[in-house]
Amino acid sequence: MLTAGSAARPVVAAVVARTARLVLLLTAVAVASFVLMVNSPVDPVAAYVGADVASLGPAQRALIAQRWGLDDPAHERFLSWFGNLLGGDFGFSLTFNRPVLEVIGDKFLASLALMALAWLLSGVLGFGLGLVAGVRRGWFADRAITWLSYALASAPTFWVGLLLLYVFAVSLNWAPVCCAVPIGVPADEVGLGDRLAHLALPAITLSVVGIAPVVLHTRQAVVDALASDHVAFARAQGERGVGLVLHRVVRNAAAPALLLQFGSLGELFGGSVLAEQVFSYPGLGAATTTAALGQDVPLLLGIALFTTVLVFAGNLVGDRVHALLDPRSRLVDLRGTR
Amino acid sequence: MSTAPLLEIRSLAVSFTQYDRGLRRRTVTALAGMDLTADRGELVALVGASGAGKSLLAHAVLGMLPPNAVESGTVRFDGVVLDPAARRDRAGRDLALLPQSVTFLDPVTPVFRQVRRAAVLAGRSAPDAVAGAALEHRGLGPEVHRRYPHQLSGGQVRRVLTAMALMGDPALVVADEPTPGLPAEAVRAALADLRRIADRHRAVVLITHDLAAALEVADRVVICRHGRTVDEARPADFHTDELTHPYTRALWHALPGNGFRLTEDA
Amino acid sequence: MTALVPPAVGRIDRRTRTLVLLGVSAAVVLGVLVAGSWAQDAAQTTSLGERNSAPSAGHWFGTDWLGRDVLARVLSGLRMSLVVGTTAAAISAVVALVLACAATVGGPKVDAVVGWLVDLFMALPHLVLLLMLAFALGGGTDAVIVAVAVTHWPHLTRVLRGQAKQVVNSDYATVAVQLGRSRWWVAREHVAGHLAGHFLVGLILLFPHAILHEAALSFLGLGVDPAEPSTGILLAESMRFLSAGAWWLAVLPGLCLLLLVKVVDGIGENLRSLLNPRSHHL
Amino acid sequence: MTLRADDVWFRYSRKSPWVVAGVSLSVEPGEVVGLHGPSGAGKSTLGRVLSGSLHPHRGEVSVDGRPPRPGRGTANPVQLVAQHAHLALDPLWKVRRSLAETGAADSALDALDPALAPPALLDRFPHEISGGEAQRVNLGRALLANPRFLVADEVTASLDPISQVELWGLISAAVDARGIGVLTISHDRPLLDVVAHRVLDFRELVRTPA
Amino acid sequence: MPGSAWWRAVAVAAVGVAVASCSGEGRRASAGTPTELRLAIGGESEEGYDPTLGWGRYGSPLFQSTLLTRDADLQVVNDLATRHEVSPDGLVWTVDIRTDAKFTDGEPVTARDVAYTFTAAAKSGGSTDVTVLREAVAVDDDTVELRLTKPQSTFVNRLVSLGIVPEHAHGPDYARKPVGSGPFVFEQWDEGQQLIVRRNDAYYGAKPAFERVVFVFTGEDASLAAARSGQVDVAALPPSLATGELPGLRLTRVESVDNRGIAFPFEPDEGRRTAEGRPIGNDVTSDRAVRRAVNVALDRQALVDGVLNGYGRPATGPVDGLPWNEPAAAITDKDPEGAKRALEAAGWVDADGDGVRERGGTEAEFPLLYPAGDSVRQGLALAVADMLKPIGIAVTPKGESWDVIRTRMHADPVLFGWGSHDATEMFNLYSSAQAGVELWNPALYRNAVVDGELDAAMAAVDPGRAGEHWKAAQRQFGPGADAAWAWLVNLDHVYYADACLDLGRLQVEPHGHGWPITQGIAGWKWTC
Repeated sequence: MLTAGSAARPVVAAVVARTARLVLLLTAVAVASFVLMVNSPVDPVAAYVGADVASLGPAQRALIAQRWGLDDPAHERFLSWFGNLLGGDFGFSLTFNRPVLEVIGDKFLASLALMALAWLLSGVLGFGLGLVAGVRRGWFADRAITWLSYALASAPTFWVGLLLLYVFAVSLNWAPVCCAVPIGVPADEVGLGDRLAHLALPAITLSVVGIAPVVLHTRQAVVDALASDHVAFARAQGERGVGLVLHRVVRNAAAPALLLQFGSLGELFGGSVLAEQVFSYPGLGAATTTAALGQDVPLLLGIALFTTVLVFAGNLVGDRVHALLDPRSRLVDLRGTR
Repeated sequence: MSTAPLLEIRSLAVSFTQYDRGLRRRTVTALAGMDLTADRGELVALVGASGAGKSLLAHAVLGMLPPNAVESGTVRFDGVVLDPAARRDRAGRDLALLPQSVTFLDPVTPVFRQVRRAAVLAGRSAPDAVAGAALEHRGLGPEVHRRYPHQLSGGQVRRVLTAMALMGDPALVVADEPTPGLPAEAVRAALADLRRIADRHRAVVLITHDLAAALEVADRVVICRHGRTVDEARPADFHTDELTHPYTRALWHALPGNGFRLTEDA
Repeated sequence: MTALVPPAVGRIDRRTRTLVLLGVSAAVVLGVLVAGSWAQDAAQTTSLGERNSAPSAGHWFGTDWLGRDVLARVLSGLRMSLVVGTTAAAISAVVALVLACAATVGGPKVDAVVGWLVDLFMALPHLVLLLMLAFALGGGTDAVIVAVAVTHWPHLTRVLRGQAKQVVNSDYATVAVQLGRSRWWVAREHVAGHLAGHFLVGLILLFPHAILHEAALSFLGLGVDPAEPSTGILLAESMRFLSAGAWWLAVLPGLCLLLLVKVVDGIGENLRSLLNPRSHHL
Repeated sequence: MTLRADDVWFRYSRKSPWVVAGVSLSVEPGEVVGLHGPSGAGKSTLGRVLSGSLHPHRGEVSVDGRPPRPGRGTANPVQLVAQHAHLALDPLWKVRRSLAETGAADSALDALDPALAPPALLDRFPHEISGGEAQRVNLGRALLANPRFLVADEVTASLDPISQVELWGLISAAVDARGIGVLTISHDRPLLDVVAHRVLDFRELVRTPA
Repeated sequence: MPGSAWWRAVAVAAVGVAVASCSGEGRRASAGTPTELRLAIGGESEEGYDPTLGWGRYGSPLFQSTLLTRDADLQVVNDLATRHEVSPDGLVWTVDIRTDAKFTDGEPVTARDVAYTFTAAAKSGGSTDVTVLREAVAVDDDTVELRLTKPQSTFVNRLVSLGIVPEHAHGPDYARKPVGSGPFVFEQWDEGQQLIVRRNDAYYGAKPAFERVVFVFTGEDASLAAARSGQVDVAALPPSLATGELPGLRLTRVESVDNRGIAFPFEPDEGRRTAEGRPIGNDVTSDRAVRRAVNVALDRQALVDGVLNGYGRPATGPVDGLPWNEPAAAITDKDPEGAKRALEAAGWVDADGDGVRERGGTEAEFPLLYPAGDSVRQGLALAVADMLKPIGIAVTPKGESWDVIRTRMHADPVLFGWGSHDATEMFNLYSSAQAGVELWNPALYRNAVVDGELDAAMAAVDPGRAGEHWKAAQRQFGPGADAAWAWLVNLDHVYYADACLDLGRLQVEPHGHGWPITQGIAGWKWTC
């Protein structure tokens, strides 16, 4: 039997253990990514120069390499980069010509709105549909929802985005074709409606893609819950219909659904890379592509670390929320047992 | 007042379809022909080997079989034939299931809310007071109200389940395998509880595989084998060796206390 | 599925249906492979007189801006996607199998290392890791195969490791040891049999993921060689022609990719339901 | 030739409490010893320690002065049969293959006592046979390994009374014919009183943890 | 972006699409002459707007002004400078600047700022190459001396393209808050989306007709969609998308030297390799007869019509349309029969009847490499292969990454694209001094006469003399003589522009579609 007092110490220990794990993880990610980046056969200077290759001579290229510190041996570059990292300095983005942390901060703010909206949409819709499918298991609604989920799971994110773009922006002209703000409007005149209008299609794209796993897992959780002993007992007491779902199923199904939803931040971010590319939405996802295509090693490393923390934090929050909803799981590291 | 027994089950059969590895379909006949009656004030034990589908009988009586199950036979309640839907309607009020395992409580809802919900379903007014009283009556004070099922001891769980099952003052209580894994004293206590329920003018059907324990509390014992009722006897018949059916006799003599032997006709 | 709907509705036996579906799906995949290689030349043939034409009897999927037949390009693109997906999934699955076996047989230390590796790879968003790997390997088809393979083993490893551990800790494995059988014998005779099904299903279910990720990478411009386009490249190209009204360049290849992924996914799910009927979603 | 446990201590990890604490007992050949105790008391753990699949932290278990261990290709002289019969059979293997795991030749299998494994049973999968049949196969497999001792842990707890009698008949026959010693673990005192020569109470064997 | 706004945004997400339907309205509906110009011509400079890092190297730097500029005929005229003069040894460029120019922060533009700008650009590792500069010295307030390490007549292009930055305001965040003396003032930059600039009312030159100009950084497709719906006034688009007229929009074609051509490896294959281990030489293309035959056989107009959708011109050399182009170097093409005769004469015959000629055991076949992601080059390569097949030369087009192309370019023909207002490029492509440097002279072309002319052109102090040498070189390496390259086409840069917008006379644009059109932006105006 657990009481609050006895639980406190393990919680502290768990937090310490988690933090240690995160630090270890980040170190590993940093080292591994750096090794990968440095060994890339692609010449970053050539990528930076791009089409200007006609007008730049070897002397200028040497200057560029020098400015980026590409002359130093790899291990020195890593040590200085890693040292700066410990001091909170993520380095300097080459393509954006500003500190990595600033780039990430700026771009992430834009992505945050997109991801949060999509996350909520897919969570709420997915849970609702999964609930319906699970309760109506085997009936038409279930089959339709399940089929749709499988179809969505098989559809490439960017293609869904392309279709939406074609239908709603190009053909119907209902939504803007690009960007996060209307064209030519100074920042202080951009209204909430404008932002939402520009957010709508990318967010829908992103949520459409994330919805399938939520639906299917919720459905399974509902089916499991409905087959469980406690629902049998509730039925034996005359509980049925909406009451059964509300009182005996929702909470049981919500815990795994939330855990999944919080654990899906990584996928969500991956999706945002593609959605932002399709809709020219200037967020962190688009910056990731730019960094990868432009050989911007410091930015790419920064994004890798940042998203690792993001995913880690998502899982952590998910575990906490799960524990709130499902008292049995408290103090148990779910990730290890799943 | 009809003279028919409160519960009368005739030739109840249940089968359903299952798939094996490789998706080979097989139709599993879980119950092949069960006959059972129980009247108010009576505790009837249904005894058979484990895995013989006895639990399905409980679910069938309450109309809660899974959708892929096919049911045949008749179930009469107070002399009226009830189809599964009608039985479902009466579940919780006239018919109650009394399980004994912690898994029958919702793991993510505090105990009091579950009991209170049972009171609401039973149509009781002032469900808060009723629920509190029902727990109090079984020796469970406010300190357990906010606990989750996994924080209760086995005995507490049993009392909570009983409080919920009896909330609607049912005429019939079906107790499903209440004793496996319990130490002897606990088995005795659980069965004594059931006896008391029967003594309060309710019909109790006790589903168990423990013949010896059942004999101590039951008014009648129904023996089933391979999903079919084969015999019905009174506890006294066992002790005086007046058993007529060979399987019942074999079962009795196979018990360690009664010779631990195989009768030739088993 | 049958078990859950009222049995009064007459229908074909689920096993027969599953087997038929499996056969049809396999035939479709095979067909795409064959048709894809057959269409490779046609996919490259320019016909400057028939540029940007909408779907017609002559060109079912229309033509692109160089007058190339889109159907031929889609087929050869799908073949490319399949080849990349298959190779990546196979590498990934083998890595998963090796790691899972090492974790099971190699003792707690190896097990901890494998577990940590799995965590490490799962902590990074898939696409970021993919981008970094594709970048680090310098792009191109081989790089995509490696990148997709490297990012897809952790999940299957986890499944296989769990399964292998379950077998190793099972009563019958304990009995085998008590009967004088070595750990390797148990692994070979007991564990292998139980893993085979999961491995096969896991391998096939990796395909769709691999195909989708390949397409995503190619779409972003870090993927396979645009000269030998996979479906992702076709879709990326099509993006430039959306406003010009050339919907067939985007809609039809995407639809075909979706169908292919769905078919391969169906093979995996059907196989899984054959091996373990209860885990099936429907 | 005695199965002995001398002051055996066992726990699952450093942090968990002792499950088996200072237990000493012995089983002679041809003897059936009952071990009685409530569920969850650690009887099964003791059974696994005695059969050598768990190693005691302190004290020792011995047969003929040596700890019972399976050798390279030779079976453990102490074999264990546990409660859940189906769990001890690989679900993908036919019964014949499970029995052959002992190293017994096909001819030996066909010559096996039909009461243990009727020929018709040999070519079935575990899920195609009943619990009683599965437990008889388990017993047959243990006997094929020619053990000196048998640990029978709640072997009939999941069986109906008739199957229980049948299985114990087979065990007694083996005890009589081969002179093997049996330690039988159960929570069912009446059963132990019938099948065992002497009955030990687990609670009395365990010392209060130091 | 305040955080709370976002949460409110989330809360009313449902109305998003509805609102969206209103915001997509075109703006031409509103009456009156717009005071704002919106351009979707790409070209966002992700690293900001610092000329010393390369900003403004194509077209106008907007915020900054340059010493010199090129008019519509590409003739060099003064801008910030009032006079410039080159010392007889070509090593010192003396520039006088006007005294009435002010930076937008009110400070005057002085010779010190000019000297500072050139010095900073020479040292910065950016995309502008001023490494030839030894030092820049402000002689007095309005005179600056640029001292070079070697004579370079093309240094004038630095004076044309390098925007002058204020020494006092050129800090680390300059690129994001540029201050200059150009026609426009920086207002707002939504990275990845748009750049908004305002007219500089204190500008010393002719003031633009628009109060504000918005540059939208969308993809080609989105640009077209925006133009269609009237959200932008000018949109750059690839020829493949220029499918016809759109209501209210004029399809504007701008000629360019954005050319595409094939570099033929000049050396025979003798198994040699460069220091980096790259293979050298090709036994087919090292034969001048083959190179000439290819040049003669190609139907360049067909390439323009087919691959470029008609938006382009056949290329006669690397500098079509520029002042130093030599028209006399051109030849008549689309002559497969002539090509066949030339090949026969050189001993290339198809003896085995497989459709491919051979000579001395060498088949007349070669791969043609192009960067795999470039669809225009892919189209050209495929079409070239189709055209050369009838004359018995087998070409296999192969898309590769630049990394692969770099290692193969001395041994396999590569389809390159060049085109610059800076004649240095021609020097780089043909001088043996630049053989194998960067991507320059990838074919390792070597001709002493050409080298002599090119060196003379670079060293010339007088622009007219330089032009004569540039032309002489072209006659030597052109298709009628060495045929070192086979130039295929010059792309037209295609824009949709509002029918009411007068873009004035446009320059022949260099390589790089989009931004160069801004060269004359200060002179654009509405006509209706």
